[in-house]
Amino acid sequence: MKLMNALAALTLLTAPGALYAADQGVTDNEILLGEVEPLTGPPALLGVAHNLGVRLALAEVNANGGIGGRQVKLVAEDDGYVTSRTIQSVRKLVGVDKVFALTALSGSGQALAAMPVVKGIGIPAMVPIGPLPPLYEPPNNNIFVVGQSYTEGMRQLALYLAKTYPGKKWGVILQDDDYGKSLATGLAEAGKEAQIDVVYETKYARGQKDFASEMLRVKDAGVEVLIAGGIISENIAMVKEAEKLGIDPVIATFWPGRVPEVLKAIGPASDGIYSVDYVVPLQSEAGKAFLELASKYLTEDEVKRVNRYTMTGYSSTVALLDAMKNCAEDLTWACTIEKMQNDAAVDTGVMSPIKFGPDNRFSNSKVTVMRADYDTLSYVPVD
Amino acid sequence: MRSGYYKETIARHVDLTDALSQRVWIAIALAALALAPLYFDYYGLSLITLMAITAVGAMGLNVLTGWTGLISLGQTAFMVLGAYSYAISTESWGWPPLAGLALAGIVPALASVVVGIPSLRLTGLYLAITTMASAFIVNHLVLEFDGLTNGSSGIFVNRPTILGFAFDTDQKFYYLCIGVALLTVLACLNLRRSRIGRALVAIRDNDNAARVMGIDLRSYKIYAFMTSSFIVGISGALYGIFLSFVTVDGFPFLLAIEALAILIVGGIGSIAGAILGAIFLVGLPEVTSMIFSLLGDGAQGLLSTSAHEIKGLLYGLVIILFLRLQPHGLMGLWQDARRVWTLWPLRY
Amino acid sequence: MSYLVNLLASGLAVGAVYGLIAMSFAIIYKSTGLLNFAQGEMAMITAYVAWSISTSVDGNPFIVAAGSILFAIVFALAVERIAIRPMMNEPILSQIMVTIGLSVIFRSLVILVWDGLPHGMGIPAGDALVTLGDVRVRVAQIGVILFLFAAIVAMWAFFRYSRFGVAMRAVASDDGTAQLMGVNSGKVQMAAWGAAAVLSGVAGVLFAIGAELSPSLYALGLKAFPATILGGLDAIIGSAVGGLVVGITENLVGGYLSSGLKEVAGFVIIILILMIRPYGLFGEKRIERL
Amino acid sequence: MPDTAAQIAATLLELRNVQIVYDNAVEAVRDVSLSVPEGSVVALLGSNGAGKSTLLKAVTGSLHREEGEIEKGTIHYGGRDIGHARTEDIVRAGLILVPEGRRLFANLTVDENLTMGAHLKDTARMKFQRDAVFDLFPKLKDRRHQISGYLSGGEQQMVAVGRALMAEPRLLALDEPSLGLAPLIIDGIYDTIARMRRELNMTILLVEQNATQAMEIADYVYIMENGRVVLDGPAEKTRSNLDVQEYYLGFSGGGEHRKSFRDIKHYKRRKRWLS
Amino acid sequence: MTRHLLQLENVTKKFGGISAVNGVSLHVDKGEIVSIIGPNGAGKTTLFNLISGVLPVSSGQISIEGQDLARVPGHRYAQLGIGRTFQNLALFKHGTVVDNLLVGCHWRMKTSVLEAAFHFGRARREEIAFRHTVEKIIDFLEIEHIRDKTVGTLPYGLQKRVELGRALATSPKVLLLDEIVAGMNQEETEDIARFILDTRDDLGVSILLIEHDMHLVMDISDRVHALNFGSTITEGLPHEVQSHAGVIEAYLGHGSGEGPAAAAPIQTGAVA
Repeated sequence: MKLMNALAALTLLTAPGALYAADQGVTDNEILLGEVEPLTGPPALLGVAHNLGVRLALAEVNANGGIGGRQVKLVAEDDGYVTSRTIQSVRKLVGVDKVFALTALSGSGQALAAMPVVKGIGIPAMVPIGPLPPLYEPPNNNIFVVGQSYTEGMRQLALYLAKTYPGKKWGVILQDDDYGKSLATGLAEAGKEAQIDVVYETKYARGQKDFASEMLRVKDAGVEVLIAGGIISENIAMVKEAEKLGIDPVIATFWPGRVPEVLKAIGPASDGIYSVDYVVPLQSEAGKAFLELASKYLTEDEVKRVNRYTMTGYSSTVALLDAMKNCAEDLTWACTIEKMQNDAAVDTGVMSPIKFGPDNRFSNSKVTVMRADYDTLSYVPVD
Repeated sequence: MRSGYYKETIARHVDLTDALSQRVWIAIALAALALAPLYFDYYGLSLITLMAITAVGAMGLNVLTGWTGLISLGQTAFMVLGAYSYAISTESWGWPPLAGLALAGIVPALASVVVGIPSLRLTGLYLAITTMASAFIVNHLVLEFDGLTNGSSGIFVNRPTILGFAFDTDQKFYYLCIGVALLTVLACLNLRRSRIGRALVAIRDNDNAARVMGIDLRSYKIYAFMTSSFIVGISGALYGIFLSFVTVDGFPFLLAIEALAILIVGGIGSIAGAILGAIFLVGLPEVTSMIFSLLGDGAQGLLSTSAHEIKGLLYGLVIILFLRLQPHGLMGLWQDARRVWTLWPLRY
Repeated sequence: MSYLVNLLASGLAVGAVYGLIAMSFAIIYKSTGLLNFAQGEMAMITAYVAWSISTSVDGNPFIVAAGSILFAIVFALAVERIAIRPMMNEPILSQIMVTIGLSVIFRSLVILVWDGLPHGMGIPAGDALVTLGDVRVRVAQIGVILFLFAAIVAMWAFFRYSRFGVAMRAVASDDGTAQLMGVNSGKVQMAAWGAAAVLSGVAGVLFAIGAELSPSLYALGLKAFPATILGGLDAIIGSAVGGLVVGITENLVGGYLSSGLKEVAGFVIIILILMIRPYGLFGEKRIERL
Repeated sequence: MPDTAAQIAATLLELRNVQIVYDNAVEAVRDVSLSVPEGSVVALLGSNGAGKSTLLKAVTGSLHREEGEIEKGTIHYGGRDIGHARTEDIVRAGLILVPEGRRLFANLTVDENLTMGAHLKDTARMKFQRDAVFDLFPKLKDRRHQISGYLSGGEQQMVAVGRALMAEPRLLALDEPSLGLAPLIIDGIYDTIARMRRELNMTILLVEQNATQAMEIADYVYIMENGRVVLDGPAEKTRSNLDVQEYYLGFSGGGEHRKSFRDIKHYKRRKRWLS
Repeated sequence: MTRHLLQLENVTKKFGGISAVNGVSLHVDKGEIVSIIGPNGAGKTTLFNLISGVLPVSSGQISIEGQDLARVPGHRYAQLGIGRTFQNLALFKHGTVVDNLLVGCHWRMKTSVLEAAFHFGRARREEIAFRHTVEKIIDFLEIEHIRDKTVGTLPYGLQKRVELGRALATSPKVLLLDEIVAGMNQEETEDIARFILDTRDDLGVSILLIEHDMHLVMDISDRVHALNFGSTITEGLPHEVQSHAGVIEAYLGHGSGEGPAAAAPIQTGAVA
């Protein structure tokens, strides 16, 4: 094995371009894909669900004969949401496991950090979580971003709220990172198109658990529309504080926390909370169909862990597999990238059809504003 | 069996080593490091690079915690400052990377004075928690001054070109890191055997006696902070280059704890211990993964649900078992091994 | 005025949580010289167990209380016996490293045994709202404040008047000699771990009832560090006070200055205080054994 | 050494061929036999590092704390083998050690320190003993609520002895009670030892550096060097040993007078009994 | 007025409200051995802490060779010629004997951080030069055989000797020895006594001694200074002090009687 490595290294020295054979990860009867995900710690909530989505897509394609007769397999690396480990994991997947393509690059900050490495390698990579503009503006040849930016989602949510609740006082609580910044940008953009009167705005440090003082200020400022820009726990804390203080503003949250568990944890106070997303709610017709598909290929325990990230993971992987399928025997990076770029839109039913273009590496999926229904622990589109 | 080398002059006593066998071993180690890119794949090489960077940081912490006995949980703050100093100076201001690297040492060294002065009267865990506090405060400041630091978005960092030599590939960057690590080893060894190193250790062992010997406790504690932070800052810059991206997220609090773990696992106060500890702790997750992949497809199936938690569990367990069974750290293990080796087959 | 009163009330509520965990740090530190970095994780696990109990008994608060306290004690004793006792004669830094190793294990364990999702505790009695003049608080928050004050009184009386309390102080002062008096330092260590687990466990459970249960609950331990340092590592009651100070300061900073500063407020205070009193507000000089 | 059956029956503490090893490697005590008859004062003399303290640790069951181990030999106390007993049980059986350097609980009051001495007694017994100690050292009663760390050296020594008496010792072991104390206080300590023996009929094992005074009070003397007992005998007889006079008592050439330190020569030939 | 080598005038040290040292005046001349005796808690060690710069004085004046030490920071006392040993061992126990002695040479070495890090120029020259200095002290104290041993592993008596060596390495003019023979048997005490006399006779270092061993004090001291409650009882030639009624009452005793208790808090500021 060591000898092989040494030989490989020697070839590399003589012909540097040959390091990553374009068809690495592809054998006669198998194709290997890889991904980096937070599978430990609190962010595992999204990592594990996403991973299920990818595996669902693979199971489906394998059940239908695989790609050109080859079964597709997945290697998942855990980065625990730690940037340095994301990059190490990418290097390992490409260098040691020799995967053909990457189905995820962990969260937004992690993907951003890994971008130069992934770009340098040239391996086709999907980014279905945390689609930040720097990932696709300017477009990177081999990096495909599926979904919608927080900025655009926020813009549409804000416009909807401004229209539905005109002339109200707004409060905004955001996280002190990229995510919060994107939301702020979206809100500012919406502010150009509609009348938004922000009376209270603050940033909290990530990991904060106690939101008593923030919500007191919300109350003090007479906020009527509150943008709760937390990820998951923070939103729960904010809504519970509002309940405690006896205030009842219109509360809007964002998709990372759009999971039934959040509604359950908040309790009845969660009824009527707004959210926005680019995948369908699980309780919709399309969502139920998706669950049915999931229960066909996943275990019962796993189906319980399905959430919106399963849909994004599934959809982006289906798009990737589609392109690979279209390459047929010419299963190379170049071909896959070319097909991803030029093929027709891929529709998985759980989000708007995924389509890229020559100068576009962003699916720019359509978002829907929705509202929580505590009785069914679900979200219902509002229009 | 080696029977020792007689020293004929006092000057020989002052040398780092005059033993032929030791020199041979050093030469072999250097050659192995130089040839490593031939034997390791892309990933393996980046792992060694990471070990080298970590070892630099650990040696830096060792100056403060190992030698001077000042426990710090806040050296990540200086890694952050080093990384940002480098990133801002080279990427935003267009400084040459060498100057950026120098700044990556100098800025943390100066900042450490600010942390060090209030800490002069503190000892033990009080100091540990206070340094931890400064780490949190530094992170907060970095996010606050987003005009300079680009806030939470971070700064992309390119591979440097130093003295006309471009460290643009992973292999070349590997050599850079190994070079810096060797330089650090040498500097630390020299420092340790100088009046300054002795003064720091004297402060650790008995501060009152040290003062009576004419050692200015305040200055030397600040020296220790500065030297440590200088080295740690450099490792921060290298780490930033390694990640090609600098954000505060890249330097979580966990890193500070791991750094301390490296020293303890390696054998506190020893330079070789810091290096061995770095290799051990950076390699540990790889080894646990390997064990998992050896378990085959059954374990692979678990992958998305619980295997990673088990991995975290294993990681904690290895550290605990290590401390339990080998309390003197890897250096202790090494010395035991050497004793067995030199005495073999004549035990007792 | 109502604004300030509300800020103080919520500061008190969260400060009491910090205070209880800080007391746990101090109890273990005082009797064994060890800083238990896994205290926050142990509180989190107790909260998870309380949740499991709660879901099977429909949120009956008394069964949950009894069950989780019992668990906290048994769990702490097991941890002490298995992981800490064998390290008793090792350098203190190695012992601390072991607790750090434990914290890594416990965090994984929570997700392994339960899951990574946020949950409500499902204890309506604790979640209920009470109006006291201008202030609305949850029963659990009143509970945590009352429990803190009860703990302060109990600890004070215990260490002052009970012979075992005196023995614990003696072990803290010089454990070798205490053993020569026939004190079983293992028992002392067990008592310390047990008491610490109850205090931090109750804090964790009550906090989770008022807020939510999630695998990041351990971060409460991190917030309790400044509290215990502020009061003095070896000052059990001082640590409780430190917790209240940190909690109230955080809320005042968040309420009048900025949220960003709120999270570092505790750390800024300890740096300021330690510059004046290097052993915390109530700590004893030269107790440090490192 | 007398070794008849009757003698052994009256022996409270009996060490036989004890060998103690630290860390599985360092031999601290080699083949030591020693006996303390009921009601007597036995002095164990020797320089630093001779193994005296190690021996005391073995007797009080606290060797394991420093990774020490009794490799060979037996320790009997009151007819019972205590070689591997726990400190707690040894204390309960009445073998009490006053450690070197007094080792008071500095942050605790005098009262609390005394209470600690009776840790294994019930409260009524504790109070009774405390009164007895206050009778012996009336001064401590006045200072009972003071923090012991702030007492003077002599008072601290009283607390240390008083604390040991709280446990109602059958055998009181004193480790270097005179170390670092002023002559007047040392006199006081030896006075107290004499009284304890006289009035309480206590058995005492005295480990000392200060040979002169220890020999005056002791019935029987052991001298240790390098982990071995090199000389033992009744105090009278030992005192007249010329080597003991020169190397432990500071008399020169069998003379009646102490030699002056000014007259000590360099490179004098050192006498060693063994090794 | 003659200029003494070391002179204390009305030196007072207060802890809180209590005077641990109260208006003590004493002096040491070149080539003298002066002893300080007194009950435990009389303030002897506190006095040493004041003279060696570990603690600042509350009032009064300490001077060496006429230079007032009032404004001199503690770590500079060594440079002015004050060396000391501690009551309890205060060695750097993880270092070798040579390391410990080299620390003693610290203030005489001038190497800067940069020079040290690269071990060039002055760094190397100094290391070699002071190794010679250290070897001389090793020779003087007859500790050649333990030169490279870790200090913490040595027997107590040898550690004391190393501590004496470390104090000598600071090149003192006056050496403060705090209960250096405490816990030593007759033979070890004799060795140390010889080294003390040699230090004075061969190296010309004056010595200030705190000691409870009256035989040693009376034998080798030129003058004796008796303290109680932080104040001077008497001062004079050994036999004068020995027969002074106040000293007998407070310290020496008549060979019997329960010891009176000194009320001053003991060793609050002492080096433990």
